[in-house]
Formats: sequence, C-alpha cells, structure tokens
Amino acid sequence: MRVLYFAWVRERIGTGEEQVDPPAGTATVAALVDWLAGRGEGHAAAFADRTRLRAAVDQVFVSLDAPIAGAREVALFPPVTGG
Amino acid sequence: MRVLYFAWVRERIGTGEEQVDPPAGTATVAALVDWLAGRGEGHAAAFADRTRLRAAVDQVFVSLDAPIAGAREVALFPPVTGG
Amino acid sequence: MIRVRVSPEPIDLAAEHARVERGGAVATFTGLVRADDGVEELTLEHYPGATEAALERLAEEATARWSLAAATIVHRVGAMRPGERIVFVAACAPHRAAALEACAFLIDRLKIDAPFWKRERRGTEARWVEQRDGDRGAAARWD
Amino acid sequence: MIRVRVSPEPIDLAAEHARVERGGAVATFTGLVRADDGVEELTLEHYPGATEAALERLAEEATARWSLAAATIVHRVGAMRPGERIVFVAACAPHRAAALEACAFLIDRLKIDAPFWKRERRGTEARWVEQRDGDRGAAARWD
Repeated sequence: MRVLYFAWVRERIGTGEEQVDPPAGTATVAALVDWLAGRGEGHAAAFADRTRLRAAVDQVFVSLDAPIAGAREVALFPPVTGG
Repeated sequence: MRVLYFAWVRERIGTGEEQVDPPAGTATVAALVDWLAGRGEGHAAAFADRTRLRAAVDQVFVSLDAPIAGAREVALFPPVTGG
Repeated sequence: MIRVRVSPEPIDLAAEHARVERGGAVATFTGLVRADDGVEELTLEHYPGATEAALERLAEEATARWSLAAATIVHRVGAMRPGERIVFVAACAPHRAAALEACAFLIDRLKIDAPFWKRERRGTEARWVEQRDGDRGAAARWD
Repeated sequence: MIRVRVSPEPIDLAAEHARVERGGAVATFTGLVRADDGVEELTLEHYPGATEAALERLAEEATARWSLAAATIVHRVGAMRPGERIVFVAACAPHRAAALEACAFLIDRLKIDAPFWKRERRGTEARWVEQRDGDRGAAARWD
C-alpha cells in the first residue's frame, strides 16, 4: 500500500511517500495511523494530534474511521488551506 | 429652468433638452410634468403614463411629488436599465 | 481607492483588474451583451454628470460598508455588439466575504440607482429595454 | 464549459476571463498573497491528481446547480510573492444572480474541499497556515 504525506505531516515524517505493508486486520485509516505511528519518532510526532489529521483513500476525502480494505493509496495531511 | 429628457421620453418629445419657464406656482415635478404635457403631442405622449416616469432634480433622483423650488435642472426619464 | 469611469471605449479588463488588486481578495462582476437572443446591437444612453456622481456615491457606500481597499465601477456607453462588455465592477478587501458581498452590492444597486438606459436593435426593429421586477428586489436586499 | 488548471505558472487573468465569457454575466474571485502582513513568500503544496479531481467535481457541481455556461478554477502552486495571484475562480451564466452565487460557492467550497496547503515565510521563519474556523462555516451555507 502506498501512503502519501503532505504539509507538516510530510515534514515531520521526513518523506512524502512510503510503500508500507500493514499487518492483516488493519481495517481503518485510524488503525493504519496507529500502526504507522510506531515506525519512528517523526511518525509519532506527525500523528500525535489526531484532531488535526485528515485523510483520503484512493484520492477521496474520508474520515479516520473509514475502511481501507483494498485501498491502493492512503494520504494523510492537515486540514486544507488553499484558495 | 433646464429640462432634460432621456431614452424614450427624449425620443417622443424629439429633443434631449429644453429651456423652459413654467408659471409661478408650479411647485412639484408632477406639476411641471402637467404643464410640459401641454406643450405638444410629443410631450403628451411622453408623459401619458406617469407610472413609467422617473425624475431627478439637480441630478438627485426624486419622486414626482418632490418640490422644484430653486431647481436649475430637472431630468425626466423611464426607469433605468443599466448594468 | 475608488475608480469610476463612464466611457464609449471598450473595457480593458486586465488593466482594470490589476488596478483594483490592493489586498487579499478581489471579486468582480462583468456584464456582457448577450449573443444568444437575436440582438445585433445594444446602445447605452446615460445622464452625463449625474451618472458619474451616482457611481461615485455607490462606490463610496460600498467602501465604507465593507471597509474595502479598492472599488471600481466602469460602465460603457454608446453602441456595442454581442459579446462585448457593458459593465465591470470590482471590490478588493482583505478577506473574501467582504469582497464578494460588496461586488454583488455594487452591481445590484447600479441596476436601479444609476441613470443608464439600454436600447436593443434586432434587424430594423429597435426597442428600449424595460426594467426587470427582479432588479428592484435584488437591490432591496441591501437596504 | 469547465476549465480546471493547477500550475506553478502565474495566472493570466485576461486570458482566463476571456475564455469564460460565454453568456450575459461573469462573476470572478481572485485570491492574492497579502502584501501587508510581513509575509515574504507563500508556498502552496498540493496533492497531484486528487486536487484536479476535486476541482473538476466542484466545477461540475456548480455548473449543474446554477446552469452555468462556463466555470473556471485556476490555482497556482509552488512559491509566490506578495501581490501575486494564488487562485482565480469564475462563473458565467445568462443572468447575474446565478453567476454571483456560483462564484461564491466555488471559492467557499474550494477552501475546504481541495487538497492545498499554504506555508508562509517571514524572514527565516516558516509556518504552515491553519484552517480558519470561518472557512467551514462559509462552505456549510451551500449544503
């Protein structure tokens, strides 16, 4: 599974993209984030405040409790600030 | 007193501007219009439907019952359609 | 900064827009001669002097009400063809809500407060455009 | 006609506006890097692919809801300086109410629906811009 990071999530983790293989049973975006947070200090810092975290699964905005079964691409990022 | 006409009021009267000297006691725009209507067929046609007539006294939009005492310029025209 | 212009010249949108860019948000409205209803020529008549004064008052009112950084009203007069620009209004403010509201205010109020009259020509038939009932309602929401 | 563009190139307002002029009324909104709050550089990051898809959906929704003749969303990405244009949205319709409302809808919803992130630099200090509470409220009025 491809995971993308943007803005300060990307900066804290130190990369914009990872190929990951979460354990079987990782059912939701939130569970994926829990698992990713254990990969290092940067990940833990990026995911410390879940209220400031937003997600997209296969490029569609979803809430953190959305399922990730079959997803090819999950993106994690702060609330958007365009325009 | 200078009287200006615009749009179809101007076309019906056949001129865009007249210098007029209404009788003493012509107190309001409506009274001026009554007097002007007697000046000819074009004037009568232009002023036949008062509900479609609008006015400005010294370049300020007013209702037809507004006073004209001391006015230098009265304009008579249809509802505006700019923009 | 207030800019008001009434002229037979075509409206230079790029120059007018650049002039009003003095803050974070710019909203504009442009009215065009409709090309799809058989009109071959539109002629705009106005009341010289009174028109400019009315537009100045309108721009000043919008500037005070929404604390605008800039307001522009440019209106063309004389004869024009389908697709050409009749009017351009723009409002610039620090944030978008003020710019968007002020822009809508400017065009809604211009429609009933400024002494312009439109005459349409289709072939040999010319007629003066009637004020739309909706125009008074749209302007009244700003009272 | 829908046009969506996400690019590091400066926004050519005159060309974009001319492209959207397909009816009687055009309303636009332009967002600029504010020059008055000490920011020396603004950098826009985005989510390639997802951004364009989000903007397309937004333009399509506005077009269906207000029967637009044309809708344009152009968003710049990368580094830009105070006074430069970040975003340009435009809606064209036969009459002004539809164009004005659709334009406000496009920018209000873009602010919360499209994956862009702003980073401001003042001197050596850089910070990511926080979403404003008001942005969610402004977008919610279109629900």
